[in-house]
Formats: sequence, C-alpha cells, structure tokens
Amino acid sequence: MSERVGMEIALAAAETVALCRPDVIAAYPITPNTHIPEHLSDIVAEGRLDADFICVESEHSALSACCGASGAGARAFTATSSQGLLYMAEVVPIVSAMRLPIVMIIGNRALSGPINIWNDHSDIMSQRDVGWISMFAANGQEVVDMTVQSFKIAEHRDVMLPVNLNLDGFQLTHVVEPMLFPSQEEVDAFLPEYEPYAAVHPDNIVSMGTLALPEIFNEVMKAKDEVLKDSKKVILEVWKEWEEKFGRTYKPVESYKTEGAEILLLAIGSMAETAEVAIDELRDRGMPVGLLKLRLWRPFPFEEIRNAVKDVKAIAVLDRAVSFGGPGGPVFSEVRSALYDEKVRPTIISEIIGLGGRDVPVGDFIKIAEKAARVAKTGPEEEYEIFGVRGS
Amino acid sequence: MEKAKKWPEDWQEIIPGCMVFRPGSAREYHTGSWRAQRPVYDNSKCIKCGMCYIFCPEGCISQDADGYFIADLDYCKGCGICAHECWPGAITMVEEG
Amino acid sequence: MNIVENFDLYAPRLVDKEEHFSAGHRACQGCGEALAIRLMCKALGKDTVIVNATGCMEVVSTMYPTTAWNLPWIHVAFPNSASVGAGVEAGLKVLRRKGKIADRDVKTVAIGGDGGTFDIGLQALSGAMERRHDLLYVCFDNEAYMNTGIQRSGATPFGASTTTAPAGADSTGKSEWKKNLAEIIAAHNVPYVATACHSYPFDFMNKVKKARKIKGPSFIHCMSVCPTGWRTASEDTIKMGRLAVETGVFPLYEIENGKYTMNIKPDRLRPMEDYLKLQGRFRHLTPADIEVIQTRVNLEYNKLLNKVENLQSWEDLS
Amino acid sequence: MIEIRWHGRGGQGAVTSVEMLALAAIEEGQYAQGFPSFGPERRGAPVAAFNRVDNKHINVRSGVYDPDVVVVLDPSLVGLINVTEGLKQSGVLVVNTSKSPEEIKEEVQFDGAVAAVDASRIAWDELGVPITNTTMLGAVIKATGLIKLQSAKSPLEHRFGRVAQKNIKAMERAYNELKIATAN
Repeated sequence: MSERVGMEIALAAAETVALCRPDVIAAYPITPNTHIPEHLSDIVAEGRLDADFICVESEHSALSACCGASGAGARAFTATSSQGLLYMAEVVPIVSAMRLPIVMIIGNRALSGPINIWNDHSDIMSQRDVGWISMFAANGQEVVDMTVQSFKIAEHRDVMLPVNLNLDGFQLTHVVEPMLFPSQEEVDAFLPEYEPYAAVHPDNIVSMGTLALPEIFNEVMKAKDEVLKDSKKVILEVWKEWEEKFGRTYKPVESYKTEGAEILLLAIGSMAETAEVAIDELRDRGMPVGLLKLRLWRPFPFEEIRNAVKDVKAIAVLDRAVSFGGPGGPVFSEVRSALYDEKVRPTIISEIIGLGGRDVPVGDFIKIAEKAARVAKTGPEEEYEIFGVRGS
Repeated sequence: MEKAKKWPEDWQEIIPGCMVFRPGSAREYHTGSWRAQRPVYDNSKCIKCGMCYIFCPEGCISQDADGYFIADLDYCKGCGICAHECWPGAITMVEEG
Repeated sequence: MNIVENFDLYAPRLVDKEEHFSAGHRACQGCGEALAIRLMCKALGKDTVIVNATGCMEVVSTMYPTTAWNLPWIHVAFPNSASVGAGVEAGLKVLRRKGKIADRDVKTVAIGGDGGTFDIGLQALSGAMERRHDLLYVCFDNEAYMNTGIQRSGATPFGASTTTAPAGADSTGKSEWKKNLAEIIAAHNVPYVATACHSYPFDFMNKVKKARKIKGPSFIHCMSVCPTGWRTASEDTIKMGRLAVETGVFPLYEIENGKYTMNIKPDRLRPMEDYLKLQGRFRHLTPADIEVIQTRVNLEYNKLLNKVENLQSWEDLS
Repeated sequence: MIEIRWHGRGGQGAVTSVEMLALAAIEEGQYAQGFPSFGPERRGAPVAAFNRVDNKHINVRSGVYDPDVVVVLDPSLVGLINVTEGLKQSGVLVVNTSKSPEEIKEEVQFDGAVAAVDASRIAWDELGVPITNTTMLGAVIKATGLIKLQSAKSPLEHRFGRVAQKNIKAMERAYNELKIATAN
C-alpha cells in the first residue's frame, strides 16, 4: 500500500487546514471552493477538530468574523472564490492593515459577468494591491504543503500578515489525486501554537482598527509596504525548514528545464504543470526552451525573476486574467517591469489564456513557445494577445 | 501615563496595525479649547444630586471632597447640558474671555 | 410633571465612577451619542469587548496614536460590526474552552449608528442574531448619516430635511417612514430587545445590564440626539430625548421572550408639535404635514400598546 | 499514461466512478487523477468524467481529448452522442448494454476493441437500482487490466459503508460477465 492518499484536492485542503488546528472558521458557499468549508464543517461535526465553524450569511461577514476572531487572538481561516472575494473586498485591505494573520484559500474562478463559474485568475488579480501575502499552488501536494506553510508564515512575529493561497478552481479543487499528508505530530512540531501580538481582552487593553489622519498616513502605508516586502525572508526560511523536514522544495520562482534555454514560458498556477509536458515535447525536438513557474505573487520576487532570465532571448508570460485597457496580463506587467532596468533584457510577450475555464491543451503551450522563438528574432507583434481567441 | 508625541515621526515608529496600547490616551487632547461658554457652579444651590455628572457627554464632571460637583475645564466643551439639566439651577453658563 | 422621570433623585451617586469612554474624544458639543456610549460602558463594566462599526463614535474616539477607550475595542469597517462581533465572541469562546485565556465571562458588545445598523449593516446583524451568538448589539440611532454630513438613512423620520432628502418647493424632506428596527430584530426570536434613550440614563443602564446577562443575542435600540444633524441647541440634547418619549414618537419598551413592557408611560402624550418645532430639520413642516405625522405616531403608539396589553411571554405559551 | 472518459447522465454517479478508480489506482501505488467535466449539467443531462492513470506524477491538467478508454454508463447514450470521439484505435470502448459487443461495434463504427456487459441488469439484481457506476468499474478493470479488482474494494467499502458488499458483488459480476470484441 502507498503512503500517498487519494483525495479530492479541496477535501485535502480542508483536511490540512484541520491539521493546523484553527480556532475559528467562517465561510460562505461559492463554487468552486465550497467543498473546503463543507468538509471542514464535517470535520468539526465529527469532533475531529475543536473549532467554531461560523456559517455566516455572506463572504463579507466571513472575512469580518475572521477579523473578529483573529483580533481576539484566535487562529482564523476562511475560503472563497471569485464574486465571494469581491464581496469581501471591502475588508481585504483592512485585514493586512490591522496585521491579522488570517489564512484564506481561494479556489480561483473568473469574475462575472457574464457569470461563469470556471477557472481563471481574475478574482485574485483584482485583489492584488491589498497588502496580503499571495501564493499559488500548482497541484494537490503543493496545496497540502502550502496550507501548513501559510499559517506559519502569516503568524510569524516579523510578518503578522494575512496569506491567500490560490488554487485553480475545478482544475485543482475538483480533481482526485494522490498526496502525502504530514501527520498531526509533524504539523504540531512545524507550526507552533498561535501567540497573538495583541488581542482584544480586558486583561490587556488595546484599541484595534484606529483612524489615521493625513499627517501619518504616508508613514502607515510605508510601514505596510515594508513589512510585506520583508516577509520574503520569513517565507524563504519557512520553505527551507519545510524542505528539511519533508524533503519537498519550495521557491518563489521554480525552474523547469531552463538550463541552456533561450526561450522561456512563465506560468502561474496549475497550467504551469501542463506546460511542463509541452516543454518536454519541445526539448525532445531540440528546441532550447524552458519554463518558469511563479509561486510567490506577493511580495513579488523581482530578484529571482531577474536571475532566472539571464541569457534568455524571449519570454512568453502566460496570464489567466486580462488587465482591461492595460499593458497586458497582470503577471506580464510585473515581469516586464522587473526587467526594465536590466542592461540586456529579453523580448517579452504577454499571452492571455484559459479564461473562464477555457481549456489550455498542451498544444497551445507549444504554439506559444514557437511564437516566442519567432519574436525573439523579430520583436513583439502586439501589446498583448488573448491566445487562440476566435476572430483574430 | 507616558506622554506620547503627537505623531510618530518616522514610519519605523508605527505600531503594527496602528494598534493603541494606551487606553484612555485621548485625554492627551484637551477639548476644553472648543468651549465658548463655561459652567459656573453656585454650591449654595447645589443639592449634590449628580445629574450634571450623569448627563455630561464628556464625562468630565466629578465630585470634590465636600460632595460638590466640578467640571474639568481641560475637557468641558461648554455644551450647557449640565446647566440646562440642573434641577435646582445651581449651574450658569457664562461666556469665556 | 416629573422632570427627572422615574429614577431616584440621588441615584447618580450610585453609578460606577469609572470612565471607560474617556474625555478628550472629539464628538460635537452636546453629543447625545457620546453620552449614551459613556453610560453604556458604565453599565457594562470592564469585562467587555467593544466592536465598533465605522461612524461618528469610531472617528471621534480613536485618532491614532490615541484612544478614548478604556475597554478592549476593535473596529474593522462600516457594515460589519455584528459579524466582527460574532468572530470576537466565537474566538473568545474557543480560546476559553481551550484554556488559552482566563476562564471568566467577557461580553462582546457590537455597536453601530443607524446607518451601520438599519441600512448597510442590517444583513450582518440579521445573520448574527439568527446564529444566536452571545452578543449584545446596541444601535445608537441619531436618525441620519451624521458622520458623512446628515444624509438620509432608513432611520430618518418622515418629514426630516437631510442633505440627500432635502426640503424644497417639491419636497417635505424624507417622504418615507422610519423603519421599525426593534420589531425586525424581535422577529429573529431574540430573547431581549429594548428601546432606550440617554435622556433616561437609569432605564438605559438597567437595560444594558439586563442584556449583558442574556446568554445569546440581545439588542438595544438607543435614540441618541444629534444637535448638529437635528439642528437643536446643544444644551437641549437631554430635553429632546425626553420629548421623543413624551410625545410617543420613540416609546421606551422592552420585549422579553416575546412579552412587551412599556417602561415609561406618560399619562397623556404631548403633541408632536412640541418635539418638531424645536428642531431645524423639521422647520419647513406645515400644520398639515404635522397632522400627518401626528396621526401616524398615534397609530404606531396604539399598535405598541396593543402588543403590550395582549402579547404573552413565550414561556407562558409553550 | 492511460486516459479514460466516462459518459453518464447527471445523477448516475460517473463522478463517483472516476473517484473510485483513481483511489484504487493510488492505493496500488500508481498515480491517478479523477475529475468531472466541470459543466453546469444537472440530473439527467449527459455528462462526462475523466481518469488519468500513470506510474509517475501526472502533470497534465487540461482536458482529455484522445482517451485510451471510453466507458458508457447509460445504454441510451450510444447513438445519442458520439461516444468514440477521439478514442484511440488502440483503445477500448466499454459499454453498459444488453447487446453483444459485436453489435455495438457495428453500431458505433469503431475499429478498436469493444467490451459490453449488461450492467443495468446486474445493478437491478444486486442493488435494486439502475445505477451502474460501481458495476461498470468491474467492467473497466477487466477490459483494461489497469488495476487489480481487489484494489477497488477498499474505496468502495469506505464510500458505501452498509451497502458496500452489494456494490462489490455487482462490480465482480460485471468483471466476470464482460464480453469483448477485439479490434479489427
């Protein structure tokens, strides 16, 4: 019998959250993340987790209740998708401003409208500049591992920031696959009990969520930005410790067959796994192509991106969201601005794919890599492209 | 209570989350400067009922050793509620300055 | 006329002298809401966590790096003090169960203005009441969005002129009636619902103490006079609250397990004109407009009396 | 890597089939995926669900276009939809039908192997309901040899509890009663 356990990834996420012993879970159903809170409520109902599951009347209240719980010193968790994240949006930047280490799993789904329940990244990209740590998992194992890591990173005294862990709706949430689970003892050893920096309790009186006037607001925003940027140190430490204990490596930017590569694809989320298959095929054909998989979205790993693309002629950045009327996909914007000041920089193109659940088969990655090879010689052909769109 | 600077000078001094661990520190700000009228007590009329104390929105009225009431003019905004509600008419509002 | 209503004359001296809501807050002169908060805190005592919705009281009390609060206090946003309160309550409960904090009862009290309660926060409040959190919610109702400059809310009374429902040639101010929030909350089968006003401080504080003891949801609707928004003299704040009760436009009552009790019963209701004429927001009303209001106030008051006389406690119905 | 496409109707449990097959393969130490077609179809509508099985980590996360195996849970779907779409010539079509595999082969004009079993009858006999998702699991295991029949028992026991043994019996009967018409 295998050590690996087969399970739907959403359920695996819930099982892992339970291993992290949250005190309060507040969530509201929305496809495709629903199986996570459903299964957590099962786990609480079965008595396997001592926590309060607050079945709130909206996502706004889900994140608000997490704020209250976290403010009271409890470990708090929520999960959502798409419109649910937008319904939370008012509270989202407040959580980071208040330094509440809430962990949220987002089963990524397209924003309406038209209404569409399937995967893309327009939900999280709309909540990009809010001061949260934001990471992407590409498969079930990463969901399990990064869930535990998220709590540890969020609660670290040098961080105290909320973390959102993104996994593609359906492409990951609804897939049954094998995963290795840490034991309860291993998680307990890795993730210490939550010691809040402050908590609303009469034994140590604090006011949380105060008003800041213009005279102080610049400084408050600077402090918020610095702590998010600084969190990378802790993120790297936590990943190193994970590797030592569990043997699986996590980096802000992962490389796949990049040695000697002149052409790179850069992908985020589960499509980065499918892209590997395309890279294998192209390498077999002798094309010098490699893949970068972006795991850490905020704080954005500028340094790692610069180091990863040295000696490369062209990069195709794959986005699963449109920045309407903007410079190209949101990931593309960051990658291009990371490289602007480099003396030698590759040609870089923005390819937007897989919107609202549109499937991205291996062949599409191959075509995009071929296009990148072409523009390496001729230069970009357009600002950005919604790849494979009919009528163009 | 430790006297704080009006503003933290540098961003490094911002307390995480803009939390405030100094309960009641709003007292550092003296709202008495808002006042155009001040309450004057005639203790010969005072029956020590404490209605002025109860109805003060600032909570700045207290009882002295003899049981008479007095407003802390550092905080009194001069709203006039105490004078208006004083049953035996022991408080009069007089113009400042 | 008993001008100090139904409390004992020297009772103020029996009140908790501790000021949990300190001086130095920046509420307007004669602010009824600041007074009501101060009184509420005295009744609650120190084992309390306050969860504040965005609004006047939040803005005037916690200008970083200072706070007027001597109680643990948290504010997140405008529409969600009930759901933040739900989270605080759940968090404290679990941590106490797990032995991570002191094993003693700490009450979570969520507060909000009428905008944060009647309008934008109603969904969160309904959810929190429905889920039976051990949570007291107190609405400090000054009958408009005063923090943003006197805009109309669901709590603004008929005929009041506000900056978004102004009186004018074709308008007599707000053309809709005030929402009956206490009834909406009572319909959630909340065991303790009460109306109160800072002008009846002992009645209010007794209600807060009663609600604090409820294990489960409770709700107090506290009329809070706003001299700025109502355009009244600042020294008249207490008088205006009294008039609201004496005219019957804001009767003080409790609903305990479905049973209604009228707490202040004037022998005869004063005419609405006595209340309306002192307020700038009603200055434009004609005698005919006032008649319309009077008729409605009488009807609502009689509907309430009917409930007081006829409805029994659930405990007597089962 | 083997890719499987299951056809059923909403409510017939195709998603459970792919889950059971994936869990069985994983329990054997193989790697597998099981996932539904992510559509909005409700009870009654034709739906599909998918498996991938391999002896190493599966990184493809796009749709299944050229399956090695197609499974049809509901006989009425043959002829209604193109069940052999994309099916590799080297692959196998496994159908719940009272007809012979040769008849089906003729009907769908497929040159590859076709396997047939009257799963509806078995399900009626053993379970008392016309739900064939667990029964057809036995047929697929027999037709493909992907996993051992024994491996599917524990996922079924875990999922079905009290009625697990009946489902296992139905699965075993389909395994034994499956008839195969070989490729042309």
